[in-house]
Amino acid sequence: MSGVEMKGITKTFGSVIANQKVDFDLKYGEIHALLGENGAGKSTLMNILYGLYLPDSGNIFINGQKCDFRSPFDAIRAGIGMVHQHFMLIPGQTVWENMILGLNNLPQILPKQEIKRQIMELSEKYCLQIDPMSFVWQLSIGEQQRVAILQMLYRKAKLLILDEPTAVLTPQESQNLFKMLAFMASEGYGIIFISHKLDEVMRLSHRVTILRKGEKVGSVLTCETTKEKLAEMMMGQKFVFSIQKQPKLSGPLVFDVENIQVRGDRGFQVIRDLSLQIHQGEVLGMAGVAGNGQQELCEALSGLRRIESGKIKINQHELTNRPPRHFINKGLRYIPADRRGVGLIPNMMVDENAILKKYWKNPISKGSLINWYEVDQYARYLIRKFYIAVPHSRYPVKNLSGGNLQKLMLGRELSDSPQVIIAMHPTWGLDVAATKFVREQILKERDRGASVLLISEDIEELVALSDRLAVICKGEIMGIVDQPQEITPEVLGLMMAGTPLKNIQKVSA
Amino acid sequence: MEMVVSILAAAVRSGTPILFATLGEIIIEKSGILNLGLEGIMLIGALTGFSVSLVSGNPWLGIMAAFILGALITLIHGFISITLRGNQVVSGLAMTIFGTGVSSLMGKAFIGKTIPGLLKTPFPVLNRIPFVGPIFFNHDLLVYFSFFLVIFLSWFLISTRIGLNLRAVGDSPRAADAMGLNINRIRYLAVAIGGGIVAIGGAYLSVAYNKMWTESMTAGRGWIAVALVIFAIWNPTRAALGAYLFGGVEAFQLRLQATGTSIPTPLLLMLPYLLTVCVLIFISIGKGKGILFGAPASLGQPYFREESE
Amino acid sequence: FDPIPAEDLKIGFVFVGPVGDGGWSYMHDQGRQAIEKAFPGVTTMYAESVPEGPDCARVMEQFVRNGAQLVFATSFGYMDQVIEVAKKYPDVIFMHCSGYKMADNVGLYFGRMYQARYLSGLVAGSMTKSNIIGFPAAHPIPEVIRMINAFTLGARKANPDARVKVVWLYSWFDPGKEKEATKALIDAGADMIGMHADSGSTPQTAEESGVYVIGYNNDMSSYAPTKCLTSSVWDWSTIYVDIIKKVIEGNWKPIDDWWGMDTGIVKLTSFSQDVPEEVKTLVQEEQEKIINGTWDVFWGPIKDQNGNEKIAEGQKMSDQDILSFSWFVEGVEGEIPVSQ
Amino acid sequence: MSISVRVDKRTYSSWFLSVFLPIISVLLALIGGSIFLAFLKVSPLQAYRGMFQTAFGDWYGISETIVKAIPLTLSGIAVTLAFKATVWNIGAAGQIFLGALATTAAVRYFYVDNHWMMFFIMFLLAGIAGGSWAAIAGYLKARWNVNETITTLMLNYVAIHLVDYFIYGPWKDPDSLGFPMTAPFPEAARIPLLVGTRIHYGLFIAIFFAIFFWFIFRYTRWGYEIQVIGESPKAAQYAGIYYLRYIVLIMFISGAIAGIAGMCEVSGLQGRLQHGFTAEFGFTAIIVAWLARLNPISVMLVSFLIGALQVGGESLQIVMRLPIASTLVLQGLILFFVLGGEFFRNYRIRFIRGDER
Ligand SMILES: Nc1ncnc2c1ncn2[C@@H]1O[C@H](COP(=O)(O)OP(=O)(O)OP(=O)(O)O)[C@@H](O)[C@H]1O
Ligand SMILES: Nc1ncnc2c1ncn2[C@@H]1O[C@H](COP(=O)(O)OP(=O)(O)OP(=O)(O)O)[C@@H](O)[C@H]1O
Ligand SMILES: [Mg+2]
Ligand SMILES: [Mg+2]
Repeated sequence: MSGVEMKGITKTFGSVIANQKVDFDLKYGEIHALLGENGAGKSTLMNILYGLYLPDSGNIFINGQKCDFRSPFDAIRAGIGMVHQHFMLIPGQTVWENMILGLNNLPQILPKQEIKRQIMELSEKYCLQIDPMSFVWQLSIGEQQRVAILQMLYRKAKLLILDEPTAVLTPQESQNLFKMLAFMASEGYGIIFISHKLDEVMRLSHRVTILRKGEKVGSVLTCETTKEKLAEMMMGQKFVFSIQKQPKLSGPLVFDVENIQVRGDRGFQVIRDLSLQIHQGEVLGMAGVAGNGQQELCEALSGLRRIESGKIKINQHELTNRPPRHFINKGLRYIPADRRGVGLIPNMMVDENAILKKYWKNPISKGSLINWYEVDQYARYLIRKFYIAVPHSRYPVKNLSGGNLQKLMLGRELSDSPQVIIAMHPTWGLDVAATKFVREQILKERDRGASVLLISEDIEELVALSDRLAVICKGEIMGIVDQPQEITPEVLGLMMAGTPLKNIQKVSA
Repeated sequence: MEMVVSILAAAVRSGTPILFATLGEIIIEKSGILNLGLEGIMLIGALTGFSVSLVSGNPWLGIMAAFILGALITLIHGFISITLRGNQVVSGLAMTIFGTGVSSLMGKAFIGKTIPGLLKTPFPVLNRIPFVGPIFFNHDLLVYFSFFLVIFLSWFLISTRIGLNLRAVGDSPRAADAMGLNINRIRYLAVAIGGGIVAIGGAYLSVAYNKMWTESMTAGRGWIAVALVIFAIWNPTRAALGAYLFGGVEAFQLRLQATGTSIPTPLLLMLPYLLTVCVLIFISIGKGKGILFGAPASLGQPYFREESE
Repeated sequence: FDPIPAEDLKIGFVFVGPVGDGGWSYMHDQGRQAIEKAFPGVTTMYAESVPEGPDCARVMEQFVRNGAQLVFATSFGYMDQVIEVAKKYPDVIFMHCSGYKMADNVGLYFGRMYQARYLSGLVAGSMTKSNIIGFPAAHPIPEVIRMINAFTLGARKANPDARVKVVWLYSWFDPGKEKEATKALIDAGADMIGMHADSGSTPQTAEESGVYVIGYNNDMSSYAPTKCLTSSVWDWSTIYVDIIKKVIEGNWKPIDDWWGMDTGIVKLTSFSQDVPEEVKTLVQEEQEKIINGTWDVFWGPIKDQNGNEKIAEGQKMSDQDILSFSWFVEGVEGEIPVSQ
Repeated sequence: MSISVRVDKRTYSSWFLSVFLPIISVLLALIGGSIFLAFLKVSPLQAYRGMFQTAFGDWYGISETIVKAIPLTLSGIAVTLAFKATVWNIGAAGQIFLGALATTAAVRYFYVDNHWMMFFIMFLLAGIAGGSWAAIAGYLKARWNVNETITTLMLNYVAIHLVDYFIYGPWKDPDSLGFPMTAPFPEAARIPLLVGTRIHYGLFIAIFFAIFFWFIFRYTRWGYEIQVIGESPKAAQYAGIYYLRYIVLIMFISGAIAGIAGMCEVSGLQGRLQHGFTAEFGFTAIIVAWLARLNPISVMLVSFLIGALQVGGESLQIVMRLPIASTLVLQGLILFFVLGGEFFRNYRIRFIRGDER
């Protein structure tokens, strides 16, 4: 029996058609992957199923019963649970409070101990470690993702929607999640799974439905298809996954970081005595479990956070504790992980966001006056060069899809020949094409002569792009590998867990 | 010593109307609705409390009526903020103007009248504790009710399901909505109950504190309460401290004058305001960036489900 | 000025507070109503809560533009604007209460409230046991200072040991603050309370605290039924009726009308039963002296706060000096800010 | 077949709506108000006609409306500037007082018998005083993250008492017979008036500032930076904007404009500092700024309308013999309706027949 049946779903936002007569169904015991490029309408379709958006037309049947969801409350009652792409967690509240939000069957006076016990049990059962007492704002994005998943499980929904749950999980965590999902499917749960990682989709799902520009392209059984075919269905054309990397041309030292110490927001030392040297035309990858000081490191290296001791130099210019503007003027560009909060200003327009790093420079600004004609020209140039899909340059950035947000930010940061690029998780949430595009752009800058610090949790990405690979743990570099392609997962794992490379080599030697 | 007790007792007494208003506003703001109309709501509460007490002869009926009317009038602000998603700052200011006008207009008939009002009722047993007794337990019942409310709200916001929901709605309506909470219902409820409590603050002025009605008798206390909500970081216990601090400094200032001082009075009159700011600076230095932690993250922002952030 | 028939006469009143303040503006509004009663046909208009600033000029002008031939400006702070507007409309009569600037079409009127204050001070002085009389007062302006002085002179006449403690509120109108000020004074030993502010909060607090109180503005015994000994009150109707009569008859002249107790513009309300006979007699005697004109409150000798003789025996303070009081008489404990 | 109501966010708000909705809202408000007026037993039509005529009926009415609009415009621009940067300056009232105080100090201590010089000195001192007063809150916010809503609000009261201190004490005019007011300003310290009215040259300051800040916001780097700061402090720092310094500066300028409003009031209208030298503009300025959607040019227009409402409202008392409170009720109602009308500007209501779904 079909758990979920969606028939002829259409949804428009103003002039944007997000879903066009989409049919979709999910059976109990099935893992059904939903695929599509950024902005194809996957999240919209799922939000409709979850009662967050009301469809313009179309019907939803749960267990054969026609449902008329007015709000998530109705959907939850019908047994649907959802992990949202942009998690719906409350930063100012604790994990356990987030967990029980909206549960109606709890007594008015909350039995805290009982709830905490249940959460601990659940977290052990599914191998998703979490401290129920900590506040959500204290958690790394990966930890938040775990909370979001546990939150859904705690609700005992039978029909689960996971919108890009693995985007920010470590490979190990993803493995655990897959095991758990496979198990749950065998227990009779119905699971909808959205991901841009086709390998995951191929491994995990039973069936795949593909959307393109809001329309359903088709549904196929996973066992009857291949990664390449899926990509072709998504994009409507053949897609080559591999990227070409030129051999490294070693240049002079550009970015020199010596023995820096940095304190985090909570007052603890998060970077201890860390040094980095990046040469011209080199990508230094940095692996590590999220929350080991990467965020603070990026901020310190871009001048946004004070360093307590140590030195930062670009081309011999000392920049230690200078204001961020000096870093920018010396050619440093920073691609933060938090696109909506830091890198872009959602309420402002595309063109206004495009000039964020150069509005004070000729010809954008003449004296103190901004030349809006130039701004428009420049924004159009970025839109063209980086294939940003927007109706026009005076379009609010908050309406862009994740992929386009990232392209806009990337375009802005890479377009004026930066000396140093610090990129944190640059491909989070991007579809395969966009991911490839972003990686190519980074390599292109490297080949032009930029020094790149690439911080990521995606090992595949690190290996593909880095010339050297560093591993960070608890604010210290565990070691730098000169041949990233040759590093074994075991060594990487040990380093990420806090064993210095020296010690590993000693043992193996 | 006697002086200290008398100042502190005055602090509690004159801090109570501000405390009620602050507590009411905390409830409203916790749900994410910013309400700057306290002055107007308090005045309506004061008039309702007084007039109903006068007509019925029962002060408690007056206070009940103030609560109900305060709730109803605040729902206007609620409707504009929640359903119509209008600008909450302007709506609050309009509420102040409207409340001042309506209370003055309707109150003409009650000028110059007086009522027995709420009488001082020493709290049995507790009032005999030295020092603490005369300060806290030698007032009228509404003061004791405010103590209860402080303790109850502190507990309620943290430990109950509705309290949790309320905070969630104010912090992130989007998340709360996705978890199946009915945002609008919770917000309307918070606005009504909070508004009612604010109005009790006004009624305290006209039924217990001064047993009379005069136009604009709140004399700016609503604005003090607006500031105290932030001062208290939306925490009921700290709201009590703030309100008593404010009342206490004023009582101190007046006693300083009464015992004779050559400090010019206008400078003395600045004291409560300056001290509030100083204490706030002091706390802020201590807490660093975490100071507004506890603030409802989406305060003042209208929520529309289908709009991305 | 030509006579104006009553049925054509339009009068504007500018009030500084709400007419519902139960105090100053309320009493003036009673006077306005008395005019309507006494001269059927006369139209009166009023504007309340008009701040003592630029807005009041417009309000007065609005009255004139709406046909008023006579405008009463009932607060001191309107003074500059009265002169300004009067210059613009020379045919309109302006009457300014408690000011000191006159013009061809601007007259002044006021009442000698200090006389009643003095009498009420007699009562206070006679009946205080602690010899400390508390006095919450609105603003340190000559009018209030004059009242405190007259009150103190009365109190010390009856009881040379009596002292009057002043607490400034810097507000005409904040019942809460008045209450706390009264409490503070009682804490400081006062067993008798005078007052100069507009709400009934002070007498009410005195009643609650079991302390005697002397009211002001209007009869405060409704707020303190057992503890209000008497109140010194305004009755503006006589002077308003008189002025209107002059205007109607065409006899109006720009004079400075400062009416005394003999005209009934100020008076004491009937005494509470707690006031002993001999005190009533004392008040009676002093009142007769004042009404007969054989003596007045600010006739020497008067010493200032420091005991220096300001007004010698046999000397009388001029009206000008009385109007601009800026020092306290002996027996007052309080500070007046000084200009430099 | 059922019909359900659906609310959608408008993606584009049309020019037509932003002009006509407020008008329709005000009309609806007037209809709502007329019920209230009828309840008070006066003829609504007559009342509205009275209000209209008082505010707009002749040159005098218009001039008085402008007199009201000048300080409103200035303080409205002051808070607009701060609000654009998401700094909640609700202390325009206090800054106005400080400006007036400084103006008086200028007259007292730096008097020169020359109109232009004197104007310049007063302008400078009033701006610095109002600006510094606001900058205190700005500095505290930048340095220790002290909430500026409280500090500006509290400093309002401090400012009022500070003015009291001077006019009751040291600066009291010895010739005022002890009344709390400073000596009248000499002629050179008065802002000239347009002949036959009370409109002073502050009008030109207000118009200049409105256009100036409109230009700043729209065409300069600073306008862009202020917008970035207002939308996202984090992004501002990321872009290398000196966020903390900017907050102090913005508060300073905001306060300075309010201070200049204070100067205009005391030197243009009153001619001396006295208790009640100005009406309460602090909160009205906030209303003006929001209704104008933080656009300085609109601030000017909205100020004019609010000024008209206040001037016209006086006629309710004078002509219709209603208590002043009725004006307040009417103002409140109008604001409620205008806010309600905004809904239809931002959202679209669709009626959907059940079978479409
Ligand atoms: N709340 C909204 N308001 C307006 N338009 C929206 C909204 N949500 C989605 N859209 C539009 O709908 C389209 C589909 O968006 P959707 O989020 O469903 O894409 P997606 O397939 O989830 O993309 P991604 O892979 O990036 O997550 C987008 O192009 C966007 O313009
Ligand atoms: N408020 C909005 N108005 C118009 N379109 C929107 C709005 N919000 C989102 N969209 C559209 O929705 C689509 C995806 O939105 P969404 O927020 O789900 O991004 P996403 O691509 O899923 O995010 P990410 O890839 O960063 O995880 C985009 O194509 C965007 O155009
Ligand atoms: Mg999506
Ligand atoms: Mg995405």
